[in-house]
Amino acid sequence: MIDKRVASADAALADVADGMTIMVGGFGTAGMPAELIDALVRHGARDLTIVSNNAGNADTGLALLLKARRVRRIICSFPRQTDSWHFDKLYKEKAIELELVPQGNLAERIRAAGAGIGAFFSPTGYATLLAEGKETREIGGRHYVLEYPIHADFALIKAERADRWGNLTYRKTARNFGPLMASAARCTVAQVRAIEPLGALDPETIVTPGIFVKRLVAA
Amino acid sequence: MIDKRVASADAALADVADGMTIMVGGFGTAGMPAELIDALVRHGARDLTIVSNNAGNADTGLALLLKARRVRRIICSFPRQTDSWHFDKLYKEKAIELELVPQGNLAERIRAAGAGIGAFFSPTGYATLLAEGKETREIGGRHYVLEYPIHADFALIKAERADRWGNLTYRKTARNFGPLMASAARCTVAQVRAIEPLGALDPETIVTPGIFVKRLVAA
Amino acid sequence: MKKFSREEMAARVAREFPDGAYVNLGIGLPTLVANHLPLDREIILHTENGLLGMGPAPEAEDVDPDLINAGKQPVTALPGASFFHQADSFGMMRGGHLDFCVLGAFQVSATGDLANWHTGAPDAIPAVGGAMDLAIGARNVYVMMEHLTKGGESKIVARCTYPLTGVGCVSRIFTDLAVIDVTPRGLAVIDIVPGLAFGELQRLTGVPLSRESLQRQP
Amino acid sequence: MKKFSREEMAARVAREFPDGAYVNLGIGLPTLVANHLPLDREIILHTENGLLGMGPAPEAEDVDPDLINAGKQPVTALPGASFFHQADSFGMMRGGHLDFCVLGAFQVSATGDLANWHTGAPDAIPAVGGAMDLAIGARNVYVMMEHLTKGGESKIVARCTYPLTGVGCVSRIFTDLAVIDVTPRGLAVIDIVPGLAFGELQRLTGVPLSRESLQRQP
Repeated sequence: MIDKRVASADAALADVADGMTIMVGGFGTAGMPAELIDALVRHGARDLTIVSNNAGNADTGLALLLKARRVRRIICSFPRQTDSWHFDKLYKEKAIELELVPQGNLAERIRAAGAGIGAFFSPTGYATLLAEGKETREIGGRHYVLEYPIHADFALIKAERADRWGNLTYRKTARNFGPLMASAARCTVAQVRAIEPLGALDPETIVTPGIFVKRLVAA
Repeated sequence: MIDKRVASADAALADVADGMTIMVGGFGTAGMPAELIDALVRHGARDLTIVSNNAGNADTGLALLLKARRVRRIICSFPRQTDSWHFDKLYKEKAIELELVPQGNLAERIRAAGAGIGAFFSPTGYATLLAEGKETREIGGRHYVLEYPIHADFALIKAERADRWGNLTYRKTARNFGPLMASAARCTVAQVRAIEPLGALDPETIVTPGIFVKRLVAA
Repeated sequence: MKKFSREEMAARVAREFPDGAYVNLGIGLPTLVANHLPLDREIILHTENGLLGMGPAPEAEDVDPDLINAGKQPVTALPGASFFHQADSFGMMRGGHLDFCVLGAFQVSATGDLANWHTGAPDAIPAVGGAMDLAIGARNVYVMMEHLTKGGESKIVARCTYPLTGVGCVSRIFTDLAVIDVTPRGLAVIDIVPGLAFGELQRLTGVPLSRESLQRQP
Repeated sequence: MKKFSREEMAARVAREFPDGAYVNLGIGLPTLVANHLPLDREIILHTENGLLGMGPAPEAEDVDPDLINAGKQPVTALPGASFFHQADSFGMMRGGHLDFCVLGAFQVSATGDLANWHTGAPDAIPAVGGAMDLAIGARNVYVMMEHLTKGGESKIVARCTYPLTGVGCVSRIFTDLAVIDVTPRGLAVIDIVPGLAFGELQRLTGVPLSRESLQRQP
């Protein structure tokens, strides 16, 4: 019998290892898997590459992981926020590597990893600093930049309802990166509000089919 | 006030013109917009390029459009079926041009058009007849073929429920190509079972947001 | 001469949208536009974090941390709204489905280049978000900004000195002094603040302006 | 020697899937595998037209034209099923999320090339569907086919003469005579129909076979 439920966030992340690439869902705090990030801080893995739209807020979540200097490199679109002081400090000390990616390219690169696309031509960022050194091509009179997929070892996401097969629904704008990251990691862990009996989720409304999810933590 | 409802399938297709590219949803008959195809046959437009997974069944729908010799070219993945005699006849007479595309590449090329992607590297079809003459590239040890988007003038799709903004839900495996084609055409016409008051569709369950839909026909 | 206020600028932008337009309002000044949308038209607001049909800010007791805009402020969802993930949301932009976006800017060039994401200062912490996607994605890219920097220099320039967000992407510029179209033949002033002579606007602006399309506002 | 029947072949394939496996069964012979899935394991079937958690064919009165498989036959959806569009469905394959697919074949080469979509005959009407996507997408690509053509020629060949579906993609071949792994060192027989000597299997098959991994079936 398939049962993707795991007893705790710590158990779900037990096999995270130093040097891994870890995707973290959320746009600001909406969709941010706070319990899983806290478990990742407790886990102690170092030298991580984090893929996330933002770089942590105040003294919570991802910001604490940064503060603990566990992150070697971050791939994100909007690290600077009014309360991103831990990131700001590391960045100014050159104690963290930043790959800044336009938000739509970030989303599409994560999707490409999940969908087995080798690379794609995006018009976003053409002739800007963020496309420097990248291959470009004119197609049908429009200029494009070649972008590559972003794969991960783990994806930590937050969803709303789940069943033991790992099917997920999301809530409002907390959906954001969750469904994409779920598809792009070898091991996707979802923190969910409720785990329902199999069959309780309407199959028309499932946003992430269970095939993309390895572990579920109720939180 | 936005109201995408149109009185009839014929009215919805009034501005179709000779030579246009028209996407037609459906996998077999599931999701096939029969009323819209019938209206297209009545319309009389000729020299069409049709983009559709199949090439018509028996003496219905797309098969009748082919029989009437309105289609110059068809882009599809699976034209041959036990009851595709109208396509078979035209093909053997060389009276129709066929671009055969693996089903996943067909889906992804339609999505790419809708999402503004200039081209993408797909592993599907590498070193096969269907990739002959196409650009290839090795990325990370895997071989890929460069595939281009497929845009259309019209997309004719079938959905389940709608509201006057054009938001759509689908039913079971009839969803298939509908959400993709809706995004890839200048003018998407959806045939729907029911048009509900605005707000009646749960925003979490809308599969095609109304931004992709221009006209609705209840059928 | 009294400059257009921020609210006047926002009202001026809001008048541009026809019934049924799909519009994305950028962070900062452009968010004010939402308060001025004409009540007799349905304008559908997109927020790139995954919502079409965004409504106004909620009452304090209705704030929902899962329902926010791209500026991470609480919003509401109107009847007819839909939620979607980030790839779908940015596909909407990149694929040319949005009719308008309205963005703030540091600089706009005479050819419609936009600089609005980064000062380029060596110690600045860069952040781009959806700016580059919006710049190249919407069918009409409107910029709202003050005409002059605090130091009195024109933010409309021959060539952007700040790092670019997008090339040749801006179609219309709304400032506190004027409304200016970016055309293949250069910048065309279509509106000007009452009491400001065209010659003075030209003097304040770094690059040649045309007055051919200029209509005094009512 | 009595060849494996179609049902025996299907049962043999079905035994391979561990609990929780995600499996796509191709059109034709592979669909029989669904009837033999072990009852003590949950195997989740994918059908590329947009369903995970496919169940068996419905009773005649429950047939739903909107609920079909890739062969366009009516099916059911199990509790836990989900529906999705074609880009998501093929992303599942291409992205390597399916554990197994089972396909029919005209020919398989000694290096795992697959030919199953087109005879290449000049008057044949080609159709490919999802075959090429499945061939390169699933983590394990299993082929089910008769060992010999009607004319008695081996369908396992040094080099496919029919147009290819995918290159080096097949991992295991189930025929009515044997089960054969495609390995970097060549074809390794792991099972053989009772009463057929290895030497005879080798004689019938076009290309060198190894017997090192061969275990008599119980």
